[in-house]
Parts: sequence; C-alpha cells; structure tokens
Amino acid sequence: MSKLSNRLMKTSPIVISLVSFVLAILVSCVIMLLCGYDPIFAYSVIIEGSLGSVRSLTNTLIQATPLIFTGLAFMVGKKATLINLGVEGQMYTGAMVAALVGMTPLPLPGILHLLLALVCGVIGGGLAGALIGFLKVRFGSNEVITTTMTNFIIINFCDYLVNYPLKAEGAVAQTNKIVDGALLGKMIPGYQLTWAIVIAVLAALIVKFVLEKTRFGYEVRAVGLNMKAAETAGIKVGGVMMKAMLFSGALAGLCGAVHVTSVGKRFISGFSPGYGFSGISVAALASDSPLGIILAGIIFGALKTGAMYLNMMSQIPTEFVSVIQALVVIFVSAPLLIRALIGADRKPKKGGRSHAE
Amino acid sequence: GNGGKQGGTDNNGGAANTGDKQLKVAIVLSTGGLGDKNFNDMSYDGLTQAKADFGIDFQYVEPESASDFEAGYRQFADAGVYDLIIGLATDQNDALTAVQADYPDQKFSIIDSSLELPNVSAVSTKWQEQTFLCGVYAGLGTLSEMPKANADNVVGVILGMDNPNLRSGVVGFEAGVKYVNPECEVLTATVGSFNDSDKGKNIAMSMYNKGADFIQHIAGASGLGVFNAAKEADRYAFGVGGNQNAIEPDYIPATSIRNVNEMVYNEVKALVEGTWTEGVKISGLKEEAVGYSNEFSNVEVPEDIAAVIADIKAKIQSGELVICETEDELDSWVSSNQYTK
Amino acid sequence: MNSVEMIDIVKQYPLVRAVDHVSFSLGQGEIHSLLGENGAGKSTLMKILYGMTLPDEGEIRVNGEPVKIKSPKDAIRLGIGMVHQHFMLSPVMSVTENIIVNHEPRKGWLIDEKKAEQEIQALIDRFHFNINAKAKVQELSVGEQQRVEILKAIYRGANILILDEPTAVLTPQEVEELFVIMRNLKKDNKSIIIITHKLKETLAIADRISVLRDGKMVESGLPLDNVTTSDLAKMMVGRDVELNVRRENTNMGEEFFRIQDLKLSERGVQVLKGISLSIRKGEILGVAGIEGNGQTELIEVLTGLRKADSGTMTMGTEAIHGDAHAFLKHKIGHIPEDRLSRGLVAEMSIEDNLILGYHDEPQFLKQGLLQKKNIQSYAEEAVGEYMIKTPNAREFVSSLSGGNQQKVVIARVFKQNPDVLIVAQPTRGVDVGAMEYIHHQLLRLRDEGKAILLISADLDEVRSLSDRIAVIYDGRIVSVQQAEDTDELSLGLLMTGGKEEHHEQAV
Amino acid sequence: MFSMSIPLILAALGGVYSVRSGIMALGLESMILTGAFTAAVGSFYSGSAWIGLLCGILGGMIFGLCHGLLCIRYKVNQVISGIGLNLLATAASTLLMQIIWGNKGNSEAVASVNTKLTFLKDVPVLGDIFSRQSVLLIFTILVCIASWFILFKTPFGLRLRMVGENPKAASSMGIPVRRMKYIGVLVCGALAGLAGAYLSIDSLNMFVRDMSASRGYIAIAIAILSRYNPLNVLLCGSLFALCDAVQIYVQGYGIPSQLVQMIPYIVTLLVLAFGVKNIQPPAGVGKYEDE
Ligand SMILES: Nc1ncnc2c1ncn2[C@@H]1O[C@H](COP(=O)(O)OP(=O)(O)OP(=O)(O)O)[C@@H](O)[C@H]1O
Ligand SMILES: Nc1ncnc2c1ncn2[C@@H]1O[C@H](COP(=O)(O)OP(=O)(O)OP(=O)(O)O)[C@@H](O)[C@H]1O
Ligand SMILES: [Mg+2]
Ligand SMILES: [Mg+2]
Repeated sequence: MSKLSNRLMKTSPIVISLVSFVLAILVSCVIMLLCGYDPIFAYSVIIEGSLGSVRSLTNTLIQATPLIFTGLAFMVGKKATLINLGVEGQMYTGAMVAALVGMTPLPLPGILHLLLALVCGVIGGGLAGALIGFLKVRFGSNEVITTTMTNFIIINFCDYLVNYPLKAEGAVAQTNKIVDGALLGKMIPGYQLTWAIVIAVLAALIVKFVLEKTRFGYEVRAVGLNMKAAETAGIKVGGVMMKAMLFSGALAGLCGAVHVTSVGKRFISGFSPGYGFSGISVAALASDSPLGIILAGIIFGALKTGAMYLNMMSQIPTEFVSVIQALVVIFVSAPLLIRALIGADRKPKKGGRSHAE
Repeated sequence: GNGGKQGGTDNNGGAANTGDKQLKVAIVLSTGGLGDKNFNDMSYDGLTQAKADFGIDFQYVEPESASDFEAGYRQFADAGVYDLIIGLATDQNDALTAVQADYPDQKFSIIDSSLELPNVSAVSTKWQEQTFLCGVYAGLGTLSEMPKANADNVVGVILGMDNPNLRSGVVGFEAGVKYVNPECEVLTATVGSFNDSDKGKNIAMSMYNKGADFIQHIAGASGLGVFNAAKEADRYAFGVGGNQNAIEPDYIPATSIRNVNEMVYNEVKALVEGTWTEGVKISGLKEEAVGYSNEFSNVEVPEDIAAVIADIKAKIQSGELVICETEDELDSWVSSNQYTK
Repeated sequence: MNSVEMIDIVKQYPLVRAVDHVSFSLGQGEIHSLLGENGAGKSTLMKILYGMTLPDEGEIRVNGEPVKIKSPKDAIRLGIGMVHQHFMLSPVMSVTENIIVNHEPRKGWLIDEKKAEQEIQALIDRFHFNINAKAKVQELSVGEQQRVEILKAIYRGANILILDEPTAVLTPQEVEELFVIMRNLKKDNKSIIIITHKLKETLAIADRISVLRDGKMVESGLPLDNVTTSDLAKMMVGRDVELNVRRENTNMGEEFFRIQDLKLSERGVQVLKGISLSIRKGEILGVAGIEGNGQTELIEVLTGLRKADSGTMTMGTEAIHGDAHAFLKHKIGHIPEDRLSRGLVAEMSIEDNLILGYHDEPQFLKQGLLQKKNIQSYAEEAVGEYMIKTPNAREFVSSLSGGNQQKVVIARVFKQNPDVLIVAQPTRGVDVGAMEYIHHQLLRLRDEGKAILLISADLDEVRSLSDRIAVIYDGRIVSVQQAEDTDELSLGLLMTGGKEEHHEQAV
Repeated sequence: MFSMSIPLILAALGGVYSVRSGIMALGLESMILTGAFTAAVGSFYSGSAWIGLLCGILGGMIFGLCHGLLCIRYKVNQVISGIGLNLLATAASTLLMQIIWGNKGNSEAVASVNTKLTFLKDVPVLGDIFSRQSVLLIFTILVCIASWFILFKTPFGLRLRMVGENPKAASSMGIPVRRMKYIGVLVCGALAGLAGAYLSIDSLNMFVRDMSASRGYIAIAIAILSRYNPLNVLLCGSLFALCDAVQIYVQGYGIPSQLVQMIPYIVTLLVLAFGVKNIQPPAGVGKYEDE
C-alpha cells in the first residue's frame, strides 16, 4: 500500500496535470449538456479549429507566444517569493518602448533595428519590474499592491501616449507603424506566424537553464524558500529579489516587444486581452516548470484559437472555453482534489510530504 | 433592441442548406463582443435581418482584443466560402490591409472606416453628426421649461474610454450645444472602462450636482449607470448607438443614433443585388445613417426645440452646415457658426 | 492504573517508518523519560498522543479507556498538554494572547483582558519565570519563549504533560526551577513525559525511562535504579559512547581573532555594551550566558549579518568588515543558533543545503554555472562522513530529524575548513551519539589550529570543550577565566548577574 | 465619494477576514462579481431586492467556499486558486447571463434596493450629504467597527488571528484550524458578495458584464494598506474613494483623462512607499496546520 502511494506521490505532477485537464474537459461537457449544447460537436470544432490545419496550428502558436512569455515572467517572480501581478504593466512598457524604437526610422539594417527594439523593450520591461523590486526591498512595499497600482498607472500612461503625443494619423489610438525592416519575419509566407514563437521557446530554455544551472538560479531558490537562511549564507536577499524582478519584468517586456514587432506591428491601445494575467494560469498548469510552460502556453493558445473557431462555427458562446480554462487552472493546481476524485486518496494525506515542486 | 439572437446562425441546419447558391457572409466583430447593445449587437441585428430578407447565411467571430482581428479575418478568408467578409471600425484597418493583400479576390466591407483598398467597400460614418443634434437638444433644453431641466446653463458628456473616435463624438455634442447656446458650459469626464456602471453613475451624479441637466453618454455599459443617475437625480441623459430610449423612457429624451444595422444590412443587400462596389462611401446624417431619434421616449420635446432640431437637421442634410471634427477646430467653428433662424 | 497506554502504534511516512509497532505506558503521577537518538521517533510518538499526527495503526488508552485522539482538541479534552520541541507561538502576539487562546476568560462576548493578564502574570510569578505578560513573543529570547510554551500547557490544567526537549534552551538554574515545577506537578498526581538528550537531567528527574531506536521500542518503562549516564547512552545508540570528550590542548597558537569594544543599539536600547574578546589559534573560547543577554546580537555582528555601531574586528592583522558574504569569504564559519530559521532551507535538498553560502566557491561554481557533478559527489561524501541519516542526498532537509538537520549544518561549515568558527548552540536538540561526534569534530578543528568561539546555553558543553570561558551578561562580558578554574555554580551565578564583576579582565 | 467607497470597503474588509485566517484573498474579484450576478438573478426571479441582496451574499459565499475548499482542503496555491476563480467568475457570469437573459452585455432591469438615508434629511449640514447615500453606507461603517471588536476583542477574533499567524500553534491549542479558515473565507465571500450586490442592485438595477471592474484587486490593496485592520480599512477605503472623486473632479480641465485617472493609484503607491512601510501579512498565510 505504502509503496503504491509513494509512487503516486512521486509520479504525480505530469499525470495529475493530464488527469485534471481531462477532468476539466469532462466537467465542462456536463455544463454544456446542461445548457443544451452538444459537447462532442463543440470539442471536435475546437480541436479542428486549433490543430486541424496549418492555418489553425499557426494561429494556435501565435496565441501561445505571449502566454509562454508571461507564464515565464510570473513563474520567475514566484520562485523568489514575489507575486508579480504586474506582468501586464511590464509587458505594456516593453511594447511601448519597442514600438517607439521600431517606428523611429534609424540608419540601421532591419535586423539590427529589430534587435535594438527588442532589447529596448526588454530593458523597459526589466526596469518596470525592477522598480517593483526596489520598492519591495527599499520600503518593504507589498508587491501585490505595487504591481496592481503600477499596472493601472502604466496602462493609463501608455493609453495617454497613444491618444496624444504618439498618436498616429487617423481615428484609432495607436502609434505609427513599425518600419518594415524592423518587423519579425514570417515563418511561412501567407500565414501570420512569425519567428516570435521561436523566441518564446528560446526564452523558456534560457529560463530553465538560468534557474537550474546558475548561481543566480540557486540563490533565487534559496531566497524563495527561506529568506533568513539565505541571508545568513551571505546571499544578498534584496539584490536577488531585485534581480528576479528585473528578470521577470524583462521577460514581460520581451513579450510586449515581440508582440508589437510581430502580430501588432505597432502599439495599439488595448492590444492585450490580459496576457499578463493569463500567464499566472499558464505557470499554474505547468506547475512552474519552464518547459511545461511552453506546453501549457500552447494548450491555452489552442483553446483560444479553438474558441474563435467555435465562435465561427456554432451558437455555443465562447465563454465556455473560458470556463474550461478556469477549470483547468483550478484542477491542475489541486492535485489533492484530483486524487480525491479519482480515488487514489485512500490512505496518505495527513503529514505526507507535499509533492515536490 | 436585440435578444432574438437564437434565430441567427443555425449551424447544423445551415450545413444542410448549402446545396443551392445561398450567399455566405462573415463578420469580424469589434472587441467587447455581442451583448454591447451597440456596435456589435446592431451589426448582428443587421445580418439577422438580411438573413430573413435574403436567405443568406452568416457567421461571426468575437475577437478578444485588437491582437485577434487579423486571425479572425484570416480564418474566414482562408475558408474561401464567404462571399463577403464584413469588419467593424477603423481599428481593424491594419488587420484588413494585411489580409486583403493575401486574398486579393475576397470581397470585404468595413463599416465605420474610410479604408481605401481594392475589393474593399468602406462605409464611413461621422461621429460628430451622430451626437450633434442631441447637443442641440441639450443646449436648448437646459434653459427651457422642460420639467427636469434647471436654471443652470450646464450640460455634460461622459466617455467610456478616452480615444480619438469617441472624442469626435464629444466634439459633435459640444458643437451642437454651443451652436444654439454659446454660453453653455459642457462638462466632460471619462469613466476609464466600458463596464463600470457604478463609476459611470457616480460621475453622472457629480455632473448633475454641478448643475448639469442633460448628459450625453458615450460609455458602453458604463452608460447604464448614467441612466440610473438621471433617474435618481431626476434629470435627463441621452443614449448612444442603438435606440436606448426605452431603457428609461422618462429620463432619456433621445438617442444619438447610429444605424450600424442598416449599414451592414445595406452592404449585404448590395451584394445580393449585385450592386456591391469597392470604394469609400460616406454615411452621415444626410444618409439617415446617424442622428437623432426620440422614438420610444416618453419625454415630450417642446415644440420650439423640435422645430429647431428639424431645421438644423435640414441644414446639415443640405450641406449648408458642416460640423467640425476635432477639439482644435471647435472654438473657431463655434465663433463662426451660430444658429439663426 | 496507567494514565496513558499506547499499544502497537505504527506511523509510516512516505520514506520512513517513524514509529514501528511501539507500545508505551505512562503511570499515574510519574515522570517518564523518553530517550532515543535523533530521528528515533520520539516526537512523532508524542505527536500521535497529542493528536497532531494520526497513527496508521494502534490503540491509545487514557486512564484505561480506549480513546480516539484525532486532534489536539481531543487531547486537551482528555487532559493532555504538550510543550513542543519546535515552538508553537505567534511572535507578533503577546505572551498572554499566546497562552489564553482558545481558553479565554470572558466578559460577556469579549475577552476579559484584565483578568487574563492577571492570571498569566500570577502564573509567571508562581514559577519565577520572569517574563512580562504583555510583551510580544518576538521580543523574548528563545529561553523565555520556552517558558511561554510551558505556561501554555500548565494554564490549560493538563494532567498529562508532554515535554519535548524543554531544557534544550535553559540554563542550569532554569532547568532546576523547571524540575521543581515538575516535581510539584507530580505531587499533584500529574503524569509527565519528558524528552531530553541530556542524560544527567534524565537521571535527575525521571522515575522510569523508555528508549526508542529507529522507531522501535528497545527499553520500555525501565525503572531508574543503578543506571548511569553511560548505560543510558549505550541503550540509545547501541554502543559505548564517550560522554566527556574533554581533551587537553597542546597546540595553542598566537592570538588570531580579536574583537574590540563592540557596541550595538537596537531601537534605542544598547544590547552590546562594548564587548572585547580575543581568541588564539587552536583555542575554543566558550561564551556562557542566559539567552537574551546579547548573544544573538553578538553572533550577528561577528558573522556580518549586522553592523556594529562601533568597534573593530580583526583576523591576524587584517580588519574585517562587510556583510555576511564578506565574512564567509574571510573563512569565518558560522553555525547559527536556530537551524530551521537561519541554518537551513528546509524545502531544498540536502545537497543544495550542503553548499549554501559556499555555492560560489570555484569547486561548485564555474563562470556562474553550478557544477552539478562536483556538488553531488561532495554531498555524498558529506552524508557519509557526517553520518547524516537519509535515504539519499537529494531528499529535502525537511524530512530529516532535528539532529540530522543539525549535522547538515555542521557538515557544511566544517567541510569548508574555516579559520575562525562562530558556533552557536551546536548540539541543541542533538542526541548523544551525534553530540559526541560534533564535539569530536570541534576539537579536531581546534587541534588543527582554528580559532573557535563557542556560544552555548549548555554549561556542560561549554565547560567540557572550552579552553577559556567568558560569561556574557546584559550585553557585557563579565568574566573570562581558564576553563579549569571555573565551577558550575559560580558560572551560573555570573550568568544571572549575581556576582560583582571582580573577575573582569579584558584580554 | 461615499458611495464609491462602499463596495471597496466591504470587499477589503472581507479580505481582512480572509487574510487574518491565513488565506490570501486574490479571489475577491470573483466574489464581488458573483455577488453582483447572483444578486441580480435573485432580484430578477423573486422581484424583491432584499432577496436579491441575500442572494448576492450567498453567491459571494459560494465562491468564498470554493476558494476555501481549494486552499484549505486541497491545498491549492492561494494565488492560483484566486486567479482561477476570477477567470471562472467572469466566464460563468457571462455565460449564465446569456442563458438567463439571452444577452451577454447586461441583464434586464431588476428590482433595486436603492434605499437612501432619507431620514437624515433634516440633520443640518451632514444631512444634505448623507441623505443621498445608500443605507449600506451606515451598514458598512458599522460592520467595520464591529469587525474591529470581533477581531481584536473577542475570543473568536483571537483564535482567528492565531490561525492566520501560526496554524500549527493554533491547532496544538485545540483550535479547529480548518473550520476557522472556512469561517474566514465565508465571511470574506459574504462581504465581497454584498459589495457586488451593492454594485448591481443598489447602485444600479441590473448586472453588467465585468461590473466589478478590478475592484477586487483594489480592495486587496486597501486591505494590505490597512495592515489588515478593519478601522484602517474604513480610512484607506475612504481615502482611495476620495482620490477617485478628486480624479473625477479634476477631469475636464484640459488634462488628458488618462493622466488624471492615474491619481488614485499614484497616491496609493506613494503612501505605500513613504507612509506605511514594511507591511507584513500574518505569518501563517499559505501555511497549513498539519505540515
Ligand atoms: N471596446 C468597447 N467595448 C464596449 N463598448 C464600446 C467599445 N468601444 C466603443 N464602445 C461603445 O460603443 C458605443 C457606440 O459607439 P461605437 O460602437 O460606434 O464606437 P466605437 O466602437 O468606438 O466605433 P468607432 O471606433 O468606429 O467609432 C459607445 O457607447 C461606446 O462607448
Ligand atoms: N512530516 C514528516 N514527513 C516525513 N518524515 C518525517 C516527518 N516528520 C518526521 N519524519 C521522520 O520520522 C522520523 C522520526 O522523526 P522524529 O521527529 O519523531 O524524531 P525524534 O526522535 O523526535 O528526533 P529528534 O531527537 O531529532 O527530535 C525521522 O526519520 C524523520 O525524518
Ligand atoms: Mg440647465
Ligand atoms: Mg524530536
């Protein structure tokens, strides 16, 4: 018995993620049935719409791209005990800075111009993140408030910029277009997909490497798990937190920069449907593993693309897909609930070491 | 109103019917999606009407943000079965431009935009003409004997979000007010959200407390709070978009109408009748596409005001009066344009 | 009739069977000492009795009645009270609040604060605990917090009292006071279980003993007649243990680590009032004192965790300053007094903990990259060398028993071969076997010529290891003497500020 | 201004109960939104605004309970649970609105509480301001004061705080830790639900999609800023609403609205950086009694 339960405890994260995903889908089937819709039809449409053709596959990857970035950004903060709800604002900063650089005609070859825009976006996002870290370290300001507040401030400020000083000709609140050379190239002609997804995957690999293999990663873990012990061991806790926030913000900034240089082609007011917050769900589904985040991003991207297709093909409200997403997040983060539901919960629970993170 | 959406796209049945040459139309809605009782709902109603009248089939997609427009267009264009793809509003210009290049043979219509592209029909509307007549109404009403008006010469406009489009609605309203009542003070404020009805209400209340008696909202669902405030303060508020007068018929004297449904309907009609052409078409007060409506309102328009409104409407339709478009032009426009019988 | 009987109890954790078919009985009005090495399962067994952990199998009887104890609430109702090895207090709440919670005197709907405070103060006075009932727990020293823990159980009027290592942080005098209380309680026909690693104490207070080894009961309810400490140690460890490790020092070198006139204020109160000490190479200088007299702050200053307001520290001829990292780089090793809060990252692996603070040594880190292989083999080596009881070095430190956790800290620091060692409470809560080991290691380092500052509340430890002993009282060093010249009584008096400061001699 | 503070204060107070019991309250947004929705539904079907109010409270409590079950029983990371529930509430309320009213934007008009403090009309000076306020204002103030007594002066409050500070210690004192936490999140849900109900059927007479409009997040900020003290909540909530009122007042003086709208957030940030520093949540937040 005990051996069995041990094995369940150990192998769980992936299995649990899978099981909870399936469970979320089953539960939403039930809800759909209750609302009088045909779930099998709905899911076949979603799958077709997200994976069924090159077009839908590329759309899925386009949707996945920002989610991977923001998932990574949130996760990096969390590792250092910081709940970075400011990913959205940091992403806006990165997007705005990158758009500014990108739309300014510079005597540079396109690729360098693009690189410069991305780097500036990363710096912009990173600084926005570091500001949170600074307030935390210097004044002990709780990051949940500071990020919430800076989100409002940054988003409003960007909105101001695109409505007044940086507004492009015309009736839309947006900046001028980024010069053609500084846009990310398309991966397949005729499709919207750009190299952005590759950058996202690279970012995930880099994050994985940094967290597992470097001194910074080690210090982040120590600080995240026991700040006092880290301090005693000569680790500069404040510095590590600042760096973690800088890193997290930089990833968010990269998200924004990549977005404006690919899908957006310019900074458009309200370009984000809350990518920053979706990142939290993505990180949750991936149980904070960088590679998992790629997969989770793609899964959520597929759901979103599928939702649009569902929207096209049927009467079923797209909110169903949001319900599925929410259920996935909740179930995935509740391995104990899953165990209880699938009955693997016979014995252990009390005192059992919680699953390795 | 709407609500009768269930009769819209009947997917399962639709698939069976496609044997004959049923026309297929697709629409990429604006962000905010269905249920906004405005742009999106009205477009939907237009298509529903077209479906009933011409037996077309239509499908729609509700993008979550501006980032999803292009994907929406491409999904439809790629399917290759749609005779016309309709888009809404200038913020889709970029997406449409990108997609049109890849699908040069696909017909597109875009409502409320003046995008010039091959095979694209753009129906351009004028915000300033939409709100102007309600502005006139407010300018005259605020000093009138209307039961809920007061002696202060103050009116207001409330925006959902501050963006260039909605600002030209403000300009139109303010121009209307000052055209007939140059001394009138026009308060403006922004909610910062299209869904924050409570804040909309609070802002409206503070305007009413400052002496305003007519408020034009351009604030989506936040505007519902404005109506509520009108009721509570016993003042007036104008609707916007679809006819909203029935929501609070005793407090909403009129709506600054925009007949998006008709514009959409007309595009489909042109398609059916084979008269669809590319190019920019203007849809303003003259075309009766935007303007003033007091249908369904219980508020009685004083006869003199009604007469003036009718008179001004005629002037605009005849081209005698051209309304300014931006804040910068407003002051000089007002000083050079004053209403005289 | 026995007041408690635990029959055939089993508790399986995912990787260890902490309690393996154990039966245990506690007589009415007796003081029963539970012995065992670190990780033997003592705390687990007691937590089962107190309802904090549920057993997988077995039966419990209280006063002859079979009972189900599913939560501490059940235990409290049955008259069982427990003082935990790891404190169960809320630092931001007052002493009174911590004690009365869930047992509050009321005045209508509200807490009768006045009455509560009076009751608690009376209790404090009765046991001569000398703490302020209104003080926040975070303002108290560890020893004082321990007393609050004891008060919690007594306040609830427990008939059966479990004390899990209550003396680990008390001075000899305090221990004696506690024993007086325990004897009084015993007279009231209360039954007491005490867990302690100090065998002398066991002999002094217990009526019977039970010994756990590896989760199994190896001696059950043995009366304490003609038993010596060495016998006890042998029962626990299963072999002979050398309890008095004192070895003569032959290798004392020149003066090496020197601190001069350190002063530190905290919230306007001076906590270090000009401390000067110096340690030679190959010398252990013991600092004895009751918690709360500046030890914690002294340690923090000496390890770079805090900056002194004034004063200097020198190693050889070199002045040292900077932060904790700089101190570590100066080869000043630090064994923190509280392993769980300062010493270890419980949710990291043993491996990762073994390099904590030294993770930037070239051995573990090249160009900013951690050298996994080196770290692994280093950890395996350390686990073997320091006999850390664990299935493997990738386990979380949180799964180790207290003693083994301490070994991880010791191994980490000792293996890095520091020149100066600041050692605080190195054997707190560590079993005799491990204690012997740690003591040997300390002496080995001393003989290798390290300068060691040993801060401990355990007078026996200080006396048996140190070459010289300083006594700290109220932020001052009130005496420094050769270890041979000291006796327990006079040290105890100095520690409580009892004697005039005629011994003072700046070194 | 007062009316704007009501939902913020109620929700923030809910947050205080939740955090004091050791459960982070990032799900406040979902509780407000659900409260707003169920209140409208209740009022719609019963025709009575008071039943609607009750439904709003219950709706908030249901989400409170979900958050509780997830965090307490299933040990879900509290941030994730909160965010997940926020997602769920937005999606589910829109969906149900579509099903009940055939519209995703807003509900039909329903009975509204809308009772003002008219009896204060004759009080000089204050009467003029207060008689136009909702009765919920008085309730809100009273609840804050009562909560202060409950948290700091009653046995229940002491136990709740102990659970939040150190669940293991609380458990070892025989306090039913889980039950206390459930009470914490349920009270939180009830108050946040009431805040939502205020939005939908007191301030307005219908449910509007996403009408909580980030109030949950601001309420969390207020709860933290108040150091989880109900009296401070009253103060900070009013301060925030005051800034918002100033913001509205300043609009229309030629400064772009986006800049003006930043005022409340900047003030909060400044207060945080230079006013109340180093706010520590209860030490036991996110911890369990049996680890
Ligand atoms: N994104 C949105 N979400 C909700 N409501 C909106 C949104 N954009 C505009 N509205 C509201 O729609 C109503 C009608 O305005 P309309 O839809 O014509 O404006 P619009 O969407 O800005 O279109 P355009 O940009 O082409 O002028 C207004 O009340 C406006 O506040
Ligand atoms: N929560 C837990 N999860 C997993 N293993 C545990 C847990 N608690 C204790 N153990 C293991 O159970 C065994 C017994 O631990 P226990 O704390 O009872 O030892 P102890 O005799 O009290 O030791 P010490 O003297 O060091 O306090 C140890 O091997 C320990 O690692
Ligand atoms: Mg007037
Ligand atoms: Mg123990």
